[in-house]
Amino acid sequence: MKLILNEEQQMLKDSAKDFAENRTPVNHFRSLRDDNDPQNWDKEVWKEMVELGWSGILIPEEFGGSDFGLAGISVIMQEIGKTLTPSPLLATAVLGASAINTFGTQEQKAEYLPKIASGEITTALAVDEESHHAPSNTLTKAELVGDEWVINGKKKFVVDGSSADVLIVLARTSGVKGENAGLTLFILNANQEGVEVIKTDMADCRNYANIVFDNVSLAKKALLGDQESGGEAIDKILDEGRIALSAEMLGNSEAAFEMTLNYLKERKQFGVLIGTFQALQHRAAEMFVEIELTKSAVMAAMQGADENNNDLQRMASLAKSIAGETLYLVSNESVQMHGGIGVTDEYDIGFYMKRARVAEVIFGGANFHQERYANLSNF
Amino acid sequence: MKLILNEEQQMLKDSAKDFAENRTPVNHFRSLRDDNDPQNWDKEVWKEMVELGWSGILIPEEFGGSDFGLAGISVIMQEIGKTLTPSPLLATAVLGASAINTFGTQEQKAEYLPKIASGEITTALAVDEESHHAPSNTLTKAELVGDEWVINGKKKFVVDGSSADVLIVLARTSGVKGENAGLTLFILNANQEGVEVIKTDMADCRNYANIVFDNVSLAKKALLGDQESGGEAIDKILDEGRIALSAEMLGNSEAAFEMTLNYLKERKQFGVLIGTFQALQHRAAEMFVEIELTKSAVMAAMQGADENNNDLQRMASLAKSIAGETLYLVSNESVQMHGGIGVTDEYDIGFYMKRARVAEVIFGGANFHQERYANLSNF
Amino acid sequence: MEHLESFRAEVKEWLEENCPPSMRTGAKVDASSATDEVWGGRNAVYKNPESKLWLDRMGAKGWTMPTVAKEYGGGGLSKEETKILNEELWSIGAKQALLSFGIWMLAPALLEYASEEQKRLHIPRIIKGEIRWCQGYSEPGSGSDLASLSTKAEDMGDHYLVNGQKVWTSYADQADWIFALVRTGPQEPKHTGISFLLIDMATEGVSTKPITLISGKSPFCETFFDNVKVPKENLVGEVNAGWTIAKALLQHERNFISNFGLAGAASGGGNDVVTLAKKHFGEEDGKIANGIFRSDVTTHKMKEHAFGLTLKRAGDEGGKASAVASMFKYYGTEHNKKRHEMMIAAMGSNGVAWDGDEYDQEEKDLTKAWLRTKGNSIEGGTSEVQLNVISKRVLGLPS
Amino acid sequence: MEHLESFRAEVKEWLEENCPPSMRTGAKVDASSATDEVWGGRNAVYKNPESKLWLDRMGAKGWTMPTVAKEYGGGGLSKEETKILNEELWSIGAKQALLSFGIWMLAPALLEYASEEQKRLHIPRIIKGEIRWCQGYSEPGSGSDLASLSTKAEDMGDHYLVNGQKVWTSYADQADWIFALVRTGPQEPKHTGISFLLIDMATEGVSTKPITLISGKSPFCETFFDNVKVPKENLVGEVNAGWTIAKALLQHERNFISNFGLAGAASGGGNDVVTLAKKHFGEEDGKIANGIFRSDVTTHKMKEHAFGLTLKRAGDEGGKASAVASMFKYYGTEHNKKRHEMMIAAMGSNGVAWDGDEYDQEEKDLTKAWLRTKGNSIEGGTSEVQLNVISKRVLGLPS
Repeated sequence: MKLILNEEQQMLKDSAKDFAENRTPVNHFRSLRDDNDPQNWDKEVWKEMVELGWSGILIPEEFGGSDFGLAGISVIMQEIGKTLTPSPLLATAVLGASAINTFGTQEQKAEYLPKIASGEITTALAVDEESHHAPSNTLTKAELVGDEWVINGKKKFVVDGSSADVLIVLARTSGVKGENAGLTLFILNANQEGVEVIKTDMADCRNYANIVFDNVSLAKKALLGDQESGGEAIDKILDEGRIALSAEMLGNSEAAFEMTLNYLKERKQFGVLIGTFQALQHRAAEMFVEIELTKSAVMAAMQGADENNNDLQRMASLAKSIAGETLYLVSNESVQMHGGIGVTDEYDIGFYMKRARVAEVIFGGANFHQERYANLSNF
Repeated sequence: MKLILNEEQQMLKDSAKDFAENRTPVNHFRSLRDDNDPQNWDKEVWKEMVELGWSGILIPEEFGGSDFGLAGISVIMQEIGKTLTPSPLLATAVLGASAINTFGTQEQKAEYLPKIASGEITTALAVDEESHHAPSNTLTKAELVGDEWVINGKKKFVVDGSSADVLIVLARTSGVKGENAGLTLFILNANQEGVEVIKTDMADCRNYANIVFDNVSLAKKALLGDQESGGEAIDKILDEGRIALSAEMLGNSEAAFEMTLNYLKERKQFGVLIGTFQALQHRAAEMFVEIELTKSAVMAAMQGADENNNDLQRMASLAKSIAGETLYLVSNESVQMHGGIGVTDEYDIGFYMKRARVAEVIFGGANFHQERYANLSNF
Repeated sequence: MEHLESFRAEVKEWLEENCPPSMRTGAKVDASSATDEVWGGRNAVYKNPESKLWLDRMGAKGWTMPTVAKEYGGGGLSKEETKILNEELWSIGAKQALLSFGIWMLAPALLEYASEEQKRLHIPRIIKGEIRWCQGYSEPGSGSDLASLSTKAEDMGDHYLVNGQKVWTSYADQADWIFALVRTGPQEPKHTGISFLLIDMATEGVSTKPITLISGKSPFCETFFDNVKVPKENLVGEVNAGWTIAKALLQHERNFISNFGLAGAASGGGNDVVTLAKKHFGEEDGKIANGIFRSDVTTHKMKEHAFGLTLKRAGDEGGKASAVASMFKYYGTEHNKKRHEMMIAAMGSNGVAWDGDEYDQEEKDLTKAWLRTKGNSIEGGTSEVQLNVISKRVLGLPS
Repeated sequence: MEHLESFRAEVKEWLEENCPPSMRTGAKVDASSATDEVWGGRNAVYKNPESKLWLDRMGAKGWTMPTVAKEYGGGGLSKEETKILNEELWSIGAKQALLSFGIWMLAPALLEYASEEQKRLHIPRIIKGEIRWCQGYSEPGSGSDLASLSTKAEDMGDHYLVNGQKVWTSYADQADWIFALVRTGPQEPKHTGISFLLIDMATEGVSTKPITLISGKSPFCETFFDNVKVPKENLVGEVNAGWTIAKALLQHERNFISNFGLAGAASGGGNDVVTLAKKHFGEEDGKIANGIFRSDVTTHKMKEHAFGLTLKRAGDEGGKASAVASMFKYYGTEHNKKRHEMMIAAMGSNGVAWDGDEYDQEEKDLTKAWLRTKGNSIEGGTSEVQLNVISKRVLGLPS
């Protein structure tokens, strides 16, 4: 495995960079926020992303995608992460596409994948039920009543949950809280009777929802993957999501760091540029090193995933944990180095801090992934 | 409780400071080391310490001591810690005196305490059997055979063990490894038949020994404290030792920091004093803060101990943990800031690093005390 | 001693008669969110009329600044008497009658630097809560280099003409007067061309605009001076000698902020990181169920313990050295930031909630409180400035 | 391709015939403690005669520096051929025939900067291991400011007269020649008055004294020059232009040291922190029994993993920028220090053993290895210097 981008990936990255810089600079995010956009992302922008082929990157060509792999979508996530570009890319093009393509029946693939690729639908993955990510703690129940599955429960913190047309839900068909066995995935339309989607406003102004399932009846074919195989499936889907999210977080770090470096080079105090202060120089150098380490971890995870590296779980946990810790460091240092204006809403740097903490929680924080990495490594 | 020294304590501190600076500067330690002194401390120096009354500080006046309390001995430990003054003070005047005075019978007190106060004997406390401090893991066995206790087992890492005349030993009279119940303390002469004292050379050139007990027969009166009460007793004795040791470690940190500050003020690189480099200034300021926090923790622990504060365990763990972490930081930073000469044997600063790591292990490291503090605090 | 005992009896009796029932709730004042705080001033609105009554009574006794001499409207109490007063207020759970930058900052400076006339004019109004003050120091671009300020006050013979802009003026939009640093000696070296000026904010040309922070609304404002005429008698101390007063005041502010680190820790309750961690991670054998987080919590709480002891030790030592204040400002604010980071981390997704009904108000408040702490290590002298001060003034490292 | 295949066959055959059995142990060379290392030189002692045989045979082929041209005694191999040679050496577990600062540092510099005559004289002797070299850069007091060196070489017409002192010269007491930086232009600015000089240590006036480190004995020496006469033809490059050569060499050294961080980690075995922690803290359900330590180990190992991937990525990118080298030097040495701290911490009292029979040799060695790592972040450019380089050259922060 080479830890460099191939030509295809480099082209995707360049194209995403160009799009983010020109079409969706941070002001795009700011204006959606200021307008209290109910969806938190712009339909026109999403349409353009779809036209660039981004929604189909994890989708095979026969279903209208380009099959460029996780590395392909991750480099895009990294670039749009730099400008905090709001879009349903993570939930739809990564989680939804990967889940359906990997675990769906031929029929399900034919039904959903072309619609994802064409931008006709967006999706969301409903996993968490507690304040901390823990798929095995799922309590949402799916019971077979006659010919139908009946789902009851409440999911929370569902990324892009309030705008999604189609939901993929992790539910318990047997076993008890804490067990991975007995979990099953279902796919359904968000407007299904009994589904109540409650949009929640989190600190980073991404789209999130809590979702209540009140006696939601589903046909048998709503099963995504085999019954009781959801524990393993969700792990695979989540790991792809974690890697793509890590790439986005890396982009967040890179952008915040660059803004801060620029500030150090232009802001004067006591008659000199503050970038001449050695204490700040060394802290900047340390951030640089951490970002370099993060780049390597993300790169290895995304390239490894596409080469079916059998170390996917550990690599995903490494990437998510390190990306989270680096972004924590960089977002804090960036605000501090900006001084007073760093804590004003008028200035963009604070957006990265808010995004940092919310992204940290999505699909497990550093704690979760350190524990997982340690277990997988026999520490 | 006031976190300042009273007049008596201040006088002891001044006297110790004077002694350390004039009688036992670091060169005294160095020359004992270079001479491979078999005892690692100087009898003449110890005699002078005894004459200053230091061996009797924890001993009541009726037995020839001054009863100045743990704070009294701790301020002395702090000062002699600054010059790494070698002496059996910790093992004898703190651990031995405290153990016998707190748990001994009237007869034992009358037998041992005057001899400790007068410098006639030194003592050592034999607890550890594994590489990590864990009194409850004691396996050394004491069985009652007829009228006598028979002891078998091996102790390791006994501070001042090779020079001690009298040993206090933690042994198991019932129960199994891991239990605090079933532990009992014994007091015996080091030259007792069956006792083999093996001196061990550790990195810091303090006196340590491993001690083998091979069918050592003891009269019933060799019990120190009640049978099976050793678990509780050892905790109290160790906590006093931990606090006094923390004071010594604080002294180590203070001295290493001062040497480093002086170096920053005199060493030139690139034509300027290295103390003008802001990165080093900030790191020095951070060390200063950590040392201040350590001073407070040690002060609160030692004054609290003398006021029978019911939080002794938690305070001892706080002091030992913070003193250890501060000394770790300061010893590392000090060597690094000295540059090349910092890693040469010719220069004193390396001594503090060696002492730091060994002191960290004695009576439990930061890990041990963090866990203990957390348990006591219901975290 | 007999005198003090009778004084205690007097206080008890007076409080019994004069402290209204609703002012004895024992509630702590939480400066960030309390809505029924009393700040006084011309435009004060009293949701609870008893709080106005309580202010008036305490103000009349001069007990909002008990140690200030009676001639300036103070309580004229000795230190020992003040201690007794505070103990008695505490024992009935009395609310603070008046929160005031006038009391905390301006009055002490006036007592030291102002003319007799100025003291007699301004201090009683501060003590009675009649005039609410704000502080005008920082300017856009001045940052840590406060003395680089450029708001100018030109000597026009019978008055100063003030032009410029201040930022970070807390509650400027609700204050009656502002004490401001202005440049009166544009040709002087930067520290010696500054004067300390008192300005009535009702004067024509003064305007304010609130600042929104990353945490949301804030008491901070921008304050603009557009050809504002200020009478010359409003100058405190000598012309061009304002920096000395400013430094004394800044020191005061620094001491004030350094207590942040422990404020919440001491108050306990639902916002303690241990409680939150047990709630959100669960408990096993009474321990926080997540081992890695428990380990982080432990080292954090031990540092907090040692820091608390250090504050106590500094008090016991009676030391008031500015360098020590720098240490407390630095460590207290950094610790407070860390404390909030740990609290929101303990709460998982509930720790990053912003709005709506799906999360508790307490949770949403904590998200904002966390963001607000980011300013602690910037305002009142950045952490970097404090480290500079420690390294140079305490450790004697060369410049 | 056909050529390469036949080359591989040739190599295989040659190795089969020429690599003595005892040189095929596959043992890794551990630079800190190995006793049967081969460093060559006039005074070399070969405990195992086969190691001399192996050196002579490899030297004769020029395969100790396979890519160097045959006219200088090298192997004259292409990159592809060299890769094959290394693979074949690896596959039979061949020991390194020669460890040499001549190979690692001097020869590359000579190839770039020396005269044809100098190359023909010195490089073959390096390749054959006939002359053992040491490096004379640092001086007492020069520290990070290497260019402040003051050992002077005066031009005496037919020779230079050298006076001064070097420190940190590795193995100077066993070396035959030294390549040294000397001051030839005392009036020049400090960087432009330096020359690069080759000195035979057998010359009268050269003496050495070993340096004891906090970790004990070391290969480092002080080297003294007392009126040492050095022929003028021993100057490499132009007079006063030695700094350019020095910088190229330093870069090389930095790259060399930055691999420290992973050296031990990759080698696995008994010195891995996880193994040590399980041994000394015990295991529960296959996990390190001490939760706090396990947590520390985990974050440390994850950083190590990411750092290893970063080294690999830099290789894949083919980047050799000096700034990246600074990053690796900085992080590699800091990580290695931390790794050793964790190992000795895992071992408790066994981690601080120094001498005697009560502790294993491996334990006592590790105590010393831990202390030795403290020099890693100082030698070859301190961590502070590396951070300066990163902040200025990579990040473009102003001076």
